[in-house]
Amino acid sequence: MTSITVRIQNEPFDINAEAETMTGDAHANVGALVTFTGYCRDEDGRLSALELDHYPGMAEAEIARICKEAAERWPLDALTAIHRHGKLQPGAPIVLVAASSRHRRAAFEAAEFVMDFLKTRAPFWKKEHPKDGTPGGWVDAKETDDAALSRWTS
Amino acid sequence: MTSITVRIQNEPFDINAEAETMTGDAHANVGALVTFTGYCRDEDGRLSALELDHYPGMAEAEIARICKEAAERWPLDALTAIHRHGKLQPGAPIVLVAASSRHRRAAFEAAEFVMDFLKTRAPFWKKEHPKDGTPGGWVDAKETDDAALSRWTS
Amino acid sequence: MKLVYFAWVREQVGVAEEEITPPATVATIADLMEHLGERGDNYALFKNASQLRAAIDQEHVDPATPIAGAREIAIFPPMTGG
Amino acid sequence: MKLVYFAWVREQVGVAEEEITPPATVATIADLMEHLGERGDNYALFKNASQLRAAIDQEHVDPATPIAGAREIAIFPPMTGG
Repeated sequence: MTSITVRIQNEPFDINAEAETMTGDAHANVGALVTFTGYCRDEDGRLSALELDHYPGMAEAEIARICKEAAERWPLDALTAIHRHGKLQPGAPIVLVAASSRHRRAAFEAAEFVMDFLKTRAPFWKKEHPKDGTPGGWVDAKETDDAALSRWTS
Repeated sequence: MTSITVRIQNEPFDINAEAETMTGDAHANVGALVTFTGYCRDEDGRLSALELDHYPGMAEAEIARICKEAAERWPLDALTAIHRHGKLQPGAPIVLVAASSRHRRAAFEAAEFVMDFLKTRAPFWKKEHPKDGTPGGWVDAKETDDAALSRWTS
Repeated sequence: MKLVYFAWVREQVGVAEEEITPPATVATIADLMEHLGERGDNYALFKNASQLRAAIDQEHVDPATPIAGAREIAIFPPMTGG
Repeated sequence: MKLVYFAWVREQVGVAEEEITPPATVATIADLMEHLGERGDNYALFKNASQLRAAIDQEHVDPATPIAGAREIAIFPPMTGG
């Protein structure tokens, strides 16, 4: 039974702290931990901040559904997903996915699967705030993100 | 130009500390960080310790060669690999690979590539120390580790 | 039923949520989008429904999904989190 | 030239490293393994060379690689790190 943790928060997260709850003495059957952290890019110096709008309630529920699906596809010990919302500075961490398993392949694949689905199904929307004071705008969804899903269904 | 860091050490490592040198303000073009940590399993409670023999000099050189190959295949900002040696307890971290990039796919693939090659090409050998005091023995190489390499060459 | 909007859908409509009672002929999400598109300038975006996504009671649904029994319907652009 | 051994190769031979001067007929890694296999009980493992791996001057090599000019040759089992 995979232990699933999902949190939606404005505060930063701590990779070590999450790793510690998933590994160590009490998890001595765990041989592999894969973490993915997504960061706010400055888009070649253009941005002063990125604002993340989200749908409270559904954000947690949808990410939990994605994690549950991953836990059914791979033999995981634990799976954690944390997504921040609000206004974030360039260089700030936005999202963390951590997967632990007996073997490395399952941990790698599950973490990438969660990220691929989270990108197109978790109800978050990014708005850019340019450095030059212009209004900026909402980020368009990427076709490459839709394409990334095809590898999990074919 | 990818910044490559390789360390062979007996001491534990710190995922946050490595992540911090690869991300943040000074790396605002980085959108993705993938870390892999390999842990010492207790093999269903059977082991009291795992001992890692290694070939000093070649261990660093070979892992650096693998990292350089990964940096040629994927557009990475930085790539770090740390491998411990000596006697380790169940639950202890053994190896860390961290890859940062503009986009997530490159970071995921590079980290998994380094681990797959490190498993079969880095000069380390594991010896098991059982809890029951019997002599234990050297771990056999796994065919699944050889098989894992085929996806990077086909 | 309660409608909730996010991102530029919320900005263009001008409210984050509102209560509506659509006519009985509005049976699906696609019907609802068309109905909203007729409500005036702030709702013009609903005429281009292919650019929009919807959720009923916090689960993704497609345009053909019936809205009967829905407590909360969310309408928003394609997602860009992660 | 200097030979270095690791893991159970080191344990069976009984030393971590040694200096040898092989005869001129020993041209390749495969020749070297065969030569070592004739040195007595502790070296019996070299008769089953397919279970062994080798490196010259800290780089992996295959059995057909010439050993001329090598400063340090390492012989060890398949690796099990990571």
